[in-house]
Amino acid sequence: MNKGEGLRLYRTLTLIRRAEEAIRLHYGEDDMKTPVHLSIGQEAIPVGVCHVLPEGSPMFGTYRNHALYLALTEDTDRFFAELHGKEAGMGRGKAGSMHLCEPSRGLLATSAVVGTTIPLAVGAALAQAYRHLRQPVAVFFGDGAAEEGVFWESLNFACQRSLNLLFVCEDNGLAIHAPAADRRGFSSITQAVGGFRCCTATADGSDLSAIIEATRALYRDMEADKQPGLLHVSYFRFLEHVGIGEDFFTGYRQAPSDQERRERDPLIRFSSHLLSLGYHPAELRAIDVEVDDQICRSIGRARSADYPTAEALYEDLWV
Amino acid sequence: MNKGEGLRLYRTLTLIRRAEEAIRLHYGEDDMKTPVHLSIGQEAIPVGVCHVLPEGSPMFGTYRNHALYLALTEDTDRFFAELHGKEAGMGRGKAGSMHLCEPSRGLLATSAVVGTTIPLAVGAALAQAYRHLRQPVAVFFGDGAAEEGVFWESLNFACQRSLNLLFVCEDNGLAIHAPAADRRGFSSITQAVGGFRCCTATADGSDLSAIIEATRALYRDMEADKQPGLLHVSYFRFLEHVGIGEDFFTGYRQAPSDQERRERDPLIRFSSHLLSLGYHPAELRAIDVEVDDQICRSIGRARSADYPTAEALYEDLWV
Amino acid sequence: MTETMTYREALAFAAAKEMDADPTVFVFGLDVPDHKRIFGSTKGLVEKFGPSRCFGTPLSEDAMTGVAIGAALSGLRPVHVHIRADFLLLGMNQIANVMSSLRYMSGGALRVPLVIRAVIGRGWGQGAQHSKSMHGLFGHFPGIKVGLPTSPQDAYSMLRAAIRDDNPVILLEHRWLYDIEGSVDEQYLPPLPGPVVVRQGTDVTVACTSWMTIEAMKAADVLARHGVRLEVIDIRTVAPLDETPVVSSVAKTGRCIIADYDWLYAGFSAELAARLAHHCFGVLKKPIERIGFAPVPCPTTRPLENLFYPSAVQIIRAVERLLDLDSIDLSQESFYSYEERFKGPF
Amino acid sequence: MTETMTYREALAFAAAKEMDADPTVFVFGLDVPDHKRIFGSTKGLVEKFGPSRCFGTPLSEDAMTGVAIGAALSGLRPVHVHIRADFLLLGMNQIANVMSSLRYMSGGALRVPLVIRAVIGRGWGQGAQHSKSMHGLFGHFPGIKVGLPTSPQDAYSMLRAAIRDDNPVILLEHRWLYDIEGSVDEQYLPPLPGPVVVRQGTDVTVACTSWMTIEAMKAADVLARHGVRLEVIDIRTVAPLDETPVVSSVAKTGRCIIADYDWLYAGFSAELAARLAHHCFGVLKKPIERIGFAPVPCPTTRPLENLFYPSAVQIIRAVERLLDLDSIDLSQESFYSYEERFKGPF
Ligand SMILES: Cc1ncc(C[n+]2csc(CCOP(=O)(O)OP(=O)(O)O)c2C)c(N)n1
Ligand SMILES: Cc1ncc(C[n+]2csc(CCOP(=O)(O)OP(=O)(O)O)c2C)c(N)n1
Ligand SMILES: [Mg+2]
Ligand SMILES: [Mg+2]
Repeated sequence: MNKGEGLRLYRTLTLIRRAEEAIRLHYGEDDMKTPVHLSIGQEAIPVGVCHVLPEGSPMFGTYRNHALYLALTEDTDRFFAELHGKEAGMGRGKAGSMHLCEPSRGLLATSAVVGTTIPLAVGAALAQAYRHLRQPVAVFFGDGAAEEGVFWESLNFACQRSLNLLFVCEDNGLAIHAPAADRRGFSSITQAVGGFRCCTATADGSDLSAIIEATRALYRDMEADKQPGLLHVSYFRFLEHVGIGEDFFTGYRQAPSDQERRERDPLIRFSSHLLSLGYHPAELRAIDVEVDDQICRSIGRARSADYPTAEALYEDLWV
Repeated sequence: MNKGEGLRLYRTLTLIRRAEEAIRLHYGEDDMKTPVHLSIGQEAIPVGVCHVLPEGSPMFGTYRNHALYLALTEDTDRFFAELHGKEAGMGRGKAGSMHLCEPSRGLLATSAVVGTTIPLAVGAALAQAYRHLRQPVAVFFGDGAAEEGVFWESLNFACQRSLNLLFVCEDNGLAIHAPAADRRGFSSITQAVGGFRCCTATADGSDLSAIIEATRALYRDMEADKQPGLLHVSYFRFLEHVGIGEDFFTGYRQAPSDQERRERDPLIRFSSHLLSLGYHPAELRAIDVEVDDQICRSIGRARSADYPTAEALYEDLWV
Repeated sequence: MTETMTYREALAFAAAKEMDADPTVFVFGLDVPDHKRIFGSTKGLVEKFGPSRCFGTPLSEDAMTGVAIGAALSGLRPVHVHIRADFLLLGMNQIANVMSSLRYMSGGALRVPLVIRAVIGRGWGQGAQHSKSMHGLFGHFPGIKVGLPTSPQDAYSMLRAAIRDDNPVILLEHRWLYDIEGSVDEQYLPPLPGPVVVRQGTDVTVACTSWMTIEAMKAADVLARHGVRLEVIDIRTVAPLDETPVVSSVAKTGRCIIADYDWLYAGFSAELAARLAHHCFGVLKKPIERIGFAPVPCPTTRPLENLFYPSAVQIIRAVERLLDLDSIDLSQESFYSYEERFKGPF
Repeated sequence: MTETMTYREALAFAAAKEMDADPTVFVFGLDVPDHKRIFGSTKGLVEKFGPSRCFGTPLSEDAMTGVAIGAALSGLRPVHVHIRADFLLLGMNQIANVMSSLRYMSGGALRVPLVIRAVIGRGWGQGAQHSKSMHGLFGHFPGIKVGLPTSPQDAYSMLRAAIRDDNPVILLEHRWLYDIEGSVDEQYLPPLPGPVVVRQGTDVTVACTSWMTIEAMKAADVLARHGVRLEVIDIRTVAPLDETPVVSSVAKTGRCIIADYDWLYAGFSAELAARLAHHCFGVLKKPIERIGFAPVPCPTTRPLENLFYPSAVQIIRAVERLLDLDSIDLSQESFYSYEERFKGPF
């Protein structure tokens, strides 16, 4: 990682975090009428994976897609416009938070129904093979999605056809409020897929450098074996499943200690890492300021932007 | 296996085989208007498994269910009446070959849609646990069914809840005409499920004794571990996927040599085994004659039985 | 024994009553036992009946639907709960190929006493994948009963009736109804009920499902002040459908609006319209009007979502057409808009 | 360039033509490349275009539907084939939650040029799980086009139009049509076509889908000998539905039968009946008659299966009711019964 790279990564992580903190700040004003599944704690996963894979690689995600969307686009204008339901949003206000996409940046689809973009990614990888291209495809999904049959069907097909596809399992140990043990007939996801012809790797989702390293190594294995890969990344979901609040008080899980908070926060981890490498605090602070400024302007634009007109209701159904 | 047991098993195997040979003989007359997926080559699997599991254990199967139905019921009357579409059939002529069931003998459901009875069996096993009973449940399915997502969802749930459920994968290496290699992203089904908390065993489907032994051992493991089990049994499908003919001439697979035919035929294998144990050929021949007689009478009854009347069309929809 | 309670409380109360009365009844599904309790509708069950009779599942809708069927075949009475009806699309094979037909295919040997509960209706800009209703679609397959309770009493009685029914029943509950309060007579235990006239009138019959009944009542209030008397009928059980109460009403009014909470195309509104057009032939003074979702996926943004969903205003406009009235000034009226009351995030 | 060929040949021919013209077109699905070739309808494709453009899959309908969508999003034009429409129920989440809505949800950024072909119709006593049609059900979800080609020319032109269409299209092909021969003009390449009058008449309009068109033509032949002139309309594309040709016909005849190949309840017949009752109000001399499957799962046995499926006889009886005719003696007529021609096992 050279200096420019480090700062770029820091900027992306920060952009995601501050964008979501901005959502938390303003959500109560009820201008963002869309259910938000915040990424706080999970940001490093898409940032790391997208850093490793070639630019423009087709990507797929879930409703918990803010980090992925911003990692790929860094475009807070269309992001906030969409959350505000405005014509200038990436989906003209028809997508909302759960269906962000940006095909021009490789983000082909995200979905509010758990697991449903996994086979779409397989289809995109098949399209690569069909065209004799070897651009990798990545699909991000939660640990709960690995319980859906479609995950296994997709895994099987991708392995059978040796597709160039990276499955990224973002494991927060929760499906809404249900802990892993209540949902799994296996002890770990990498072990469960162990019988399939795919490469696997694991990483700590709080550690951007570790994610980058694991992705690199896995991608090398995939290239060597000409088989798909599964990257399993565990992370800590700081907030409630959907919405802007913490929910430790509800009792289904323990609040982390202050030390745990620091250890599981990918932004704190990565900035400490940069500082330990000799980056100057002022460099980082400059990025923070610049990012906040960008977000602030985007929110302002989103607020004053127009809603789609009534005719838009019937548009975009057919090509 | 005592003498009586041996003869009973021989009788059941023979009953299945001769019933299906009778179907082959008469099918061209077009009185059995239902698609038949014959069991020839596969008979020993349900016979062996049902022999080991306690009588009345809930069972589920597929459209390739003749062997399972007859192993559990030995009732050729209702069987042939159903194939002939008669009121006296087990489903009043509404089931046909693909939906045979006989709840009074434990056979709860079979289905023409691949994989669909697997979760039903999980539900039956859950019902056992719910009632604090430990009667095992068994579900028979083809190797192709293991590609359906519902198999993986069912396996996961059964393992997570430690249900007393035996998955029996009847592996003929084919899904209609598609070979396993074209469908599998893994090298063996037992290996693919290896990451789940279930016991596994394999057996040669042509060898009834081996199936019984493997089922016994697996069931002991299941009892010890209090986890589900998967029995993988490979067998040779002698006939076309659906229908009464051989289809080696179509070229998608090789015809077996005479020696292979003998080795892969569970009835030949088992009768040789009995003879080698000192059973007398005449004993077996007597069973053959008696069984043929039973089948002949059942077919006669089925032919002369009444079709359901027009009112029956609207019956059996609601309780 | 009549108590005032909300719709969500009535659902939880009904389940508890049946679980009390019959040890084979259990309630399960994703998130059923968590602290949110499916918007409160399974509250108290896990405390009272324990985790063996009220439990969550992995994310596996296809298999879990099959599990419910297998348990029902084994003599239990499962209630399978979904926080969104859209997720039932993952279980459609089990619903339409298996659950609906097992009894028929077995010549009556099998029975599948199974209830599927699913939430429909608007949330906080849920969008295209969290807004389907599909009651007509489920009713399309013979062998499935489909109900949409509107009042707390219906929620209570219909859930109890569904659990006692020996056939598979799907109940769809509109989320905005959950807050509605009403009196519930806990002794009132009819089988799944047919259409009910919830407001008598003489001018136009409005046949409604679910939340549209509330919208129609609102429209009726407004129109009453303009001298128009709507007869409002809540269909409640859409399959099997008994259209005779609507036919009788139309015989009186000669005019009919069907206000359904779904797309029109081959939805429940189409079935009812086809039947009424047949049975009320010669009696209808004007063609039947159908009101439902706009024929597009549901958009998330406020203004488009408001246009997507059917409302009292649309009913009023249709009444004006049917009665050749001038357009009523509605600018001073206040209509249901959970914009104000209903807040995010889900 | 007009050639005589069967419906199955027309399907294979159309696919080959599109694959020739456009390298992004591929055909896949269970059993697509085996020696039976989906009743012959994919014949020659694997030989001509190789296994990368014509291939089988594992048994994984849910994922394979998603794979087709993902490939379509990536600029390919997949044709996903199913030997039975019932199996599409396993892919309903992808079809109804994803395929139908991706374009809309993305504000027009995405397109899903995908064709799903599935076989419907009677085989050799297939029973409840191999007999569904569901065209109305697919049409229920905005964003999906649904067609049912009847003639070899339609099979050819509609498959080509579907492949060229930039929207998702589901084509349902009745198996008994596969043997039908007709002339096919390979240059005739309109977009997905609307309803067509296949026989002109003055007395009763019969609007049909798929195989029911054949039954209606048979009924028309019989009735012509009794002085009754049926106008037979083949709907072909049921969604989006253009009902105007039927409306025009009914304006002339004043009487209408809808003969659909599906259950009535909230099926296509309900939608068309609802629309016609609206648009032909005052023009209809009698209520619209609907004909379709009996409202039960499909039984396998001969006599009940014959009662389950709609037929020319039912159309004739409905015509008698509409025209107040005495019952025609049909004992000397011979009707379609593939009992004689169509043999098992599948
Ligand atoms: C098919 C489906 N079932 C249920 C839901 C409701 N639901 C939304 S998110 C979620 C939990 C998913 O958990 P996971 O995949 O681990 O993702 P996470 O939210 O933890 O990122 C559930 C059950 C859904 N959206 N889709
Ligand atoms: C869900 C589904 N997809 C496709 C089919 C068509 N089909 C019938 S049998 C079969 C092959 C199944 O193979 P396997 O499970 O190995 O069982 P076998 O016939 O070999 O016993 C297929 C594809 C079906 N019946 N159901
Ligand atoms: Mg999770
Ligand atoms: Mg097989």
